[in-house]
Amino acid sequence: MKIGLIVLGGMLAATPAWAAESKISSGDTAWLLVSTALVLMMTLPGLALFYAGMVRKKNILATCAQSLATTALVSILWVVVGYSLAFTAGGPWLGDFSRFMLKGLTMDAAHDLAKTVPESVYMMFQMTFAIITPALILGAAADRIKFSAMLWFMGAWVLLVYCPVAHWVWGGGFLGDAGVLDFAGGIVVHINAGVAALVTALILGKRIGYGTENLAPHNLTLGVVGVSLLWVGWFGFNAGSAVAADARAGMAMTVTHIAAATAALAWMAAEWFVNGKPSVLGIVSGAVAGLGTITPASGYIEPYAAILIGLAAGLACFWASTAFKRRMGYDDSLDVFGVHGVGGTIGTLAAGVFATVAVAGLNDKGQPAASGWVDGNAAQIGIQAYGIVVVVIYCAIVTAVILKAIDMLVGLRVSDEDERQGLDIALHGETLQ
Amino acid sequence: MKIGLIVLGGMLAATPAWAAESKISSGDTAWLLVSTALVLMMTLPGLALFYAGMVRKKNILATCAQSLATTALVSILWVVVGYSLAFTAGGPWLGDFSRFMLKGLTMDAAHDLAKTVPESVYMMFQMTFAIITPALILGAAADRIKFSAMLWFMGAWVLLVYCPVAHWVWGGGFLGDAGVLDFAGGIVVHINAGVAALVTALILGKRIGYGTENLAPHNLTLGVVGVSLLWVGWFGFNAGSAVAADARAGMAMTVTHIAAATAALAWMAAEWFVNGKPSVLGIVSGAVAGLGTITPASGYIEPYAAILIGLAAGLACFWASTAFKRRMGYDDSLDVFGVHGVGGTIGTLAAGVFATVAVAGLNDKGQPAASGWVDGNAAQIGIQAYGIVVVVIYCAIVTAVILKAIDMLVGLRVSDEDERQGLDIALHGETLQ
Amino acid sequence: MKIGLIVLGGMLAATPAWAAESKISSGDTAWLLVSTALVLMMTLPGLALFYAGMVRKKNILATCAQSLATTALVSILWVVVGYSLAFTAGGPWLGDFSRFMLKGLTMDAAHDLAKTVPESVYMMFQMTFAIITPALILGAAADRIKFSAMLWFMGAWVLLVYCPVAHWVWGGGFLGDAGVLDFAGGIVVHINAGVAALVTALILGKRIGYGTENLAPHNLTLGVVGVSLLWVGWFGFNAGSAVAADARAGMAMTVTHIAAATAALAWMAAEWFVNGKPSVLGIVSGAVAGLGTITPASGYIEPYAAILIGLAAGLACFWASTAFKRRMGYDDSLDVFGVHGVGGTIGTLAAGVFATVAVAGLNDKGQPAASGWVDGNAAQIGIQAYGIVVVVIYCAIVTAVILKAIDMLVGLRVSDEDERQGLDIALHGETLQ
Amino acid sequence: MKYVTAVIKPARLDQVREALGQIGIQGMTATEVKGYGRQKGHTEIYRGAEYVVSFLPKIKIEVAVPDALAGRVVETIQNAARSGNIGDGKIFVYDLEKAVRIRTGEQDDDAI
Amino acid sequence: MKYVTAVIKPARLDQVREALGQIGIQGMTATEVKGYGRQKGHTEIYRGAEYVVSFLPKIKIEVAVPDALAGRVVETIQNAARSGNIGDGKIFVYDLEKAVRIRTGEQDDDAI
Amino acid sequence: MKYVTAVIKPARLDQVREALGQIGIQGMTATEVKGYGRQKGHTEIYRGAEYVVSFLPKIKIEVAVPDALAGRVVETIQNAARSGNIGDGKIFVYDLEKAVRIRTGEQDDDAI
Ligand SMILES: Nc1ncnc2c1ncn2[C@@H]1O[C@H](COP(=O)(O)OP(=O)(O)O)[C@@H](O)[C@H]1O
Ligand SMILES: Nc1ncnc2c1ncn2[C@@H]1O[C@H](COP(=O)(O)OP(=O)(O)O)[C@@H](O)[C@H]1O
Ligand SMILES: Nc1ncnc2c1ncn2[C@@H]1O[C@H](COP(=O)(O)OP(=O)(O)O)[C@@H](O)[C@H]1O
Repeated sequence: MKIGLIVLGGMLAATPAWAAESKISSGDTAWLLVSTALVLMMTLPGLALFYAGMVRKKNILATCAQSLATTALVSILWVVVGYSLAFTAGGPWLGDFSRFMLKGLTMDAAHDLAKTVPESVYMMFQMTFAIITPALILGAAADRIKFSAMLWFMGAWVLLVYCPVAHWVWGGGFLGDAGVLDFAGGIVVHINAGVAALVTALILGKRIGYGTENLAPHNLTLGVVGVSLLWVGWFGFNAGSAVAADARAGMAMTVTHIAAATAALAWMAAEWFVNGKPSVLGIVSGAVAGLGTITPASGYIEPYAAILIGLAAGLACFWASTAFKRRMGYDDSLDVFGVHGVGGTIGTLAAGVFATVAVAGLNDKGQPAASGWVDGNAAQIGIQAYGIVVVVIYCAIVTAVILKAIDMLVGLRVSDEDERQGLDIALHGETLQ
Repeated sequence: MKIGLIVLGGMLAATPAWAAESKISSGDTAWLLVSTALVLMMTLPGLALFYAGMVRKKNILATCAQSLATTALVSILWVVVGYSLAFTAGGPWLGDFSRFMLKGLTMDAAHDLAKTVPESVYMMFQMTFAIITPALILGAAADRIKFSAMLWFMGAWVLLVYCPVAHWVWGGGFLGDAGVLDFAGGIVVHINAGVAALVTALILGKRIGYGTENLAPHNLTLGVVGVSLLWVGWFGFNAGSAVAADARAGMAMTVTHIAAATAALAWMAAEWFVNGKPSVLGIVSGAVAGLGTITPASGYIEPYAAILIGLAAGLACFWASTAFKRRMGYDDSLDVFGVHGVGGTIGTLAAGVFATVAVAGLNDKGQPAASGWVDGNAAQIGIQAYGIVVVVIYCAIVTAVILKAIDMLVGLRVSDEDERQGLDIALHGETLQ
Repeated sequence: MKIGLIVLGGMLAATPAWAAESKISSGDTAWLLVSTALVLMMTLPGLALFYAGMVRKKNILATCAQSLATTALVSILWVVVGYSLAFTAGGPWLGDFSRFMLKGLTMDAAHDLAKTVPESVYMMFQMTFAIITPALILGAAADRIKFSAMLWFMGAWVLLVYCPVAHWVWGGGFLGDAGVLDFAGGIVVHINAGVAALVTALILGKRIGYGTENLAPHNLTLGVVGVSLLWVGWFGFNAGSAVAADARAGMAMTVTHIAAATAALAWMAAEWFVNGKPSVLGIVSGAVAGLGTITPASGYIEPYAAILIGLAAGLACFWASTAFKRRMGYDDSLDVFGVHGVGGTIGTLAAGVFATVAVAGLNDKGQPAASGWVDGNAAQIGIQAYGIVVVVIYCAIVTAVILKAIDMLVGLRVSDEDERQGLDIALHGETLQ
Repeated sequence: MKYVTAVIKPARLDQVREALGQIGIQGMTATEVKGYGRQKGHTEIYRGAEYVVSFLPKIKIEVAVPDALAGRVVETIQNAARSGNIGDGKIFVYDLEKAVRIRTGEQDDDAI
Repeated sequence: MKYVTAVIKPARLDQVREALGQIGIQGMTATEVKGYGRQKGHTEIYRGAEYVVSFLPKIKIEVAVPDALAGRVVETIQNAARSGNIGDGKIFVYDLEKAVRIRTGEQDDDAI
Repeated sequence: MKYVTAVIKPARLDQVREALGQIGIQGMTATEVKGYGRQKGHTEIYRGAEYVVSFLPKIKIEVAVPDALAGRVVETIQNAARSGNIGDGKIFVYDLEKAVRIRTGEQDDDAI
């Protein structure tokens, strides 16, 4: 229909103003408004519940508080300066301050990456990504991080790590220019969060009782609700990243769902085989692994590839979160690295393998918007690897520096007494009755 | 607007390619993308929570696991072969294999039943129906079915019962050809699931303690959340079945909501009168009864009819789930037959009574898309009854055969010891703390 | 695009029928269908959970039952007569009966306030507002109101208070004519509910144990889920009130989110400072305060103003719900007045301050659709105050009369024994195990 | 010393606690329990299936007291917990051999 | 009087209650507890971290009985609660000095 | 035999369990309870309304031991549970007349 209108516009020699107006599609806008709501729902209540259900009962409210406060804090930072740093032209390393305090984001503004929707909607959609990425990291810090330290960390991390990396890959920066493909955030969101989580787990140290006490999830019903809302919300995350209500969104939704389902079954089967019982935790972890893994490839691939990616995601993330983690001995409490770091890496490489112009289509210049090994472009895998390596290194170093600085300034970890008593009562003066 | 564009297209002598492109409406696509997300949300977490809240505490995670694994398993089967069997031309009894592994579902494909949206979106929308229908059945098997048997059953049932029936009614099969009206799944979803549930309850036998121990819901808050999400999601189910964001979707949403509200009040009032207290379980059951009952009629009727249908749904399903069930002595644990079977039957007949061309409009050939007794077409009631009888018989027989076969191969029911201990720990090694 | 089509329509000298058809936008309709679902989700399960999580365990199901039954009852009343009273022309005080039982709401009907969507969708969207407003009041009556009295109250209040006030402000009544600005319901929803709640708290009297026993929330996880869904749903509430998927909806969503985030942080900071710990209850209360406060201004203001409004909301509502309430000595159990009454008032006045034509645009007559002090129109603040005063007085008086009448007829409050035992078992015969 | 245990209606806990406070009892332990006795066997119907609710929620309180106070404590609990309806509960008294305050090591009467 | 306490497997509660009912026991109090004994120390793996589950869910029941009945009550519980597997639980018997029915003030054997 | 009961802080349960394990105690039953004593009556403010939190969460542990071990068990619990702060809890010791292991029927010292 868009094309139809544009054609008509041309034939009727419409004035430029007219043409400009006509670019906003109410259908695309409706879908991006909804996608924004869906991705916000992934964090609140999705991720909050997923994480809250996996900690011990004495830390459940504190875990919720972390997701809530992160959402609020990152939102403000995004509006003030984050969006501008990530999504304005600037240079290859960072955007500029031209959207500081959203100035210039008027009613008729549109962003180059989303020409058929108002810029306010695009800015909000991207905000929800900037919220969930740092919120994901908190799974590695569960049960022991100070609330104040957590706030400082989230604020610093989103500005010093998330915004630059988003700019590099999506906002006109050097990784996007190098041809790195990342449809909805394999590098920007999942690898970024996974690596930061690993660093956080290493610097914070293990929970008291790790390896000796029962630290199993206290309420997996909450976990199931959380993952269900993540799954549903991921349709907004991936299909919303098409920034249009079109066949690409439809195909992104399709492959997203297929990968989630396949990975859930794969993790379930692997666990059944290895441990003798298929756990609910395993099924939901598998679903999240599939969803995270498909993310960078979701706008470029065909359904058959989603099955392969889902299989790889379920098996690899199961291994990374159990045997591998045990061997390495770090306490990434809710397996952010094992699921998002490992899954994001697999998916980003898989985009280099399976991306096909049949789905990705042509870009403005009439060239394939994406093509991978299956289209004969094996070099894409190398480009993907390059993007991964750059971000892993940058993210690991800056995250470590931020954490060390905060540890010196306010201290990262609660006292042993508070950790034993539980963060709910110790930090927030509240308990679940 | 669609019409406008088509008119314009004609006037401007657009090329066929142009016309084909112009058929995809971003507004309709946005709504169907959202409806897909809403209907998935009905199962995860909606139905999972509704059911989990009604079982005993020791079975809550197992109940969640059933919904989760069913979703994953059915999704894969649907993509591989289910969609093709149900929604390709084939013959009167079954589709063909032309969409095996979704082959041919390219970026510009559209399905005849949904010309203004990409076929990938329509396939996904229909997948969510194929997920929730078998998941509904599990309410009859609560607290005692083996997880492995459950997986075999779900897989077999969706392919041997759901896909054929969906083809008969919607996919170009003989029931649709006979003029059976089923807007969003009275026969395909609710009668189908309800009858299969009754058969399952009869073959599985009663829960240990049925009639002597307290088997009342352990956490109706979860039930309330579940039903709330079912209610909200049902807007996608029924209004989404208009496959367009238009007045028909609006009217479908309206009558859906009216029927839910009326039936909730009716069940509440009946229970208040009979038992002296209005229970929360009664209110939510009434809402579900109203939603299920209106489903087959929802795109064909006017608001006044929704009030009558809601009333009938609330009262009849209350009776079927209490007095009637007690008299018959089967243990349909979460009343899938009493609510969905009975409700689906009432609604399917009601579509024959209340369908009106004023809402249903004209079809491609310029004839009324639907008309019932109120339009002077009393014969429609007979056609509806014919559809019901065929599906009840087919579903009952095939479901029984599947269950008996699985019972012989792997055993349907857990051991008494496991049932007493609870399925959570026995089957999944997890508990709610 | 709308404009494009209309321009085209003019150029091609389309017939009036054609033009009328072309007004329905599938994109706008998609967004309003979704917004309706989102706002229903605010009540079920959003508000139900928010309130249920804040009462004591023995009253949790009764609290859910109140939201459920209110939704069902108000829906029916709305369809029968409420929508007609509120949204038909009628006179300055009340609409007429021309949409009694939705008569005339045919497939091609559209409402003057929402020309690009089918009237059924607009009616449903408005219904969700008519549901949540009375449901909000119930927070003041928590733990002690009779279920039967609650039903009578909800029914009477929605017809005698909500419908008239909605008509005055939105439906063509005298407050709208006087120029009162209320984008999405500061006066109609939040002040209305807040004032009614205060009156209800005063007439019902304090809970047994108020001020001596521990009445703190028993399960704030539910509260977090509830508020999260309120937050997400509020995108439908405010951005949906643009009745189009356009830049205005985008900006409304933006300022809504900013205000919520700012107020959550403000309340958190204030409580941290005053009480030494930031509570989860404080963070979620702050978010709700921000959301309620921004509501009347959300379609008229720029992002910077949302930060100021959010700050004011967080601090003022914190004070009103703690120090102020304690000094005044009423038991508004879940702080409906402190949050919605106070927030709604601040936001309505703020609309008079910050409304700007840059966001609000021009109305049909080419005049600014809204302009406040920042546009040089300081008089708007006075108009806003006039609207507030009128509704506060009317609402307070009529609410008091209704409550007194119900108290005489059926009694408002449960017996002391029932209150001690808990409403779940006493009124509904159910418990949370 | 005596160890006085009482099973009471949950709604009476606050009254009992206050009454005991007034006669100088400074410590107590309470547990959520389920019980039945005379008040038992009422039939409920849930979705058409009848079943017997055997156990009802009760609170068990435990108070260690010096021998001299035992009688008064029993009496006080009895008065504060009595509603006159079936299910008001029972008081049980045992002999307590020894009591220790963990923090200080104080023993017996000093410890309670 | 004797106060008979037993820690049993949760799944056996209904059988024990019924068996006691058949020998005329009219009242009982039950509490959810966690315990370990012989049945202990099994290692579970959760996400790759091994840990010892020390406490398993059990039900503690308490029955006050006249001296004469104590033996039979112990025997009855033992029979009804025994599955023959480890973790079946224990029965403990103490002396009960006094029992009072709160509602009526009846004492001792009349009260239980 | 003696029946040793202790009300301790929840965070100390693991330490107490381990300490008892080291002196050879093979079984124990634990219950979540609420208690108050010296540590009581602190005022909390919730939404502007002050109230007294009377009961705090505690864990009650119960261990049946042969007479000879009783003293050491009390001492061990005392050491493992003591943080030195108010609210550390109490230990109560009663006489236990009889113990039975349900599975085997073993009695008294053999049963525990
Ligand atoms: N023999 C008993 N041993 C232990 N607890 C008992 C016994 N009899 C009653 N109880 C407890 O006392 C509670 C109240 O007893 P019940 O007989 O119902 O009321 P009442 O004492 O007023 O007749 C029961 O719910 C149960 O917890
Ligand atoms: N010494 C003890 N003191 C108190 N309770 C005990 C003691 N030993 C065992 N128990 C309780 O009895 C339960 C069953 O005991 P266990 O030794 O596991 O089984 P069994 O008696 O069949 O050998 C334990 O879970 C615990 O609650
Ligand atoms: N007289 C008593 N009878 C029964 N339990 C008691 C008694 N006094 C205290 N307790 C229990 O012991 C716990 C700790 O007692 P408390 O007096 O607060 O600490 P401390 O013993 O360190 O002074 C209380 O929470 C309560 O559960």
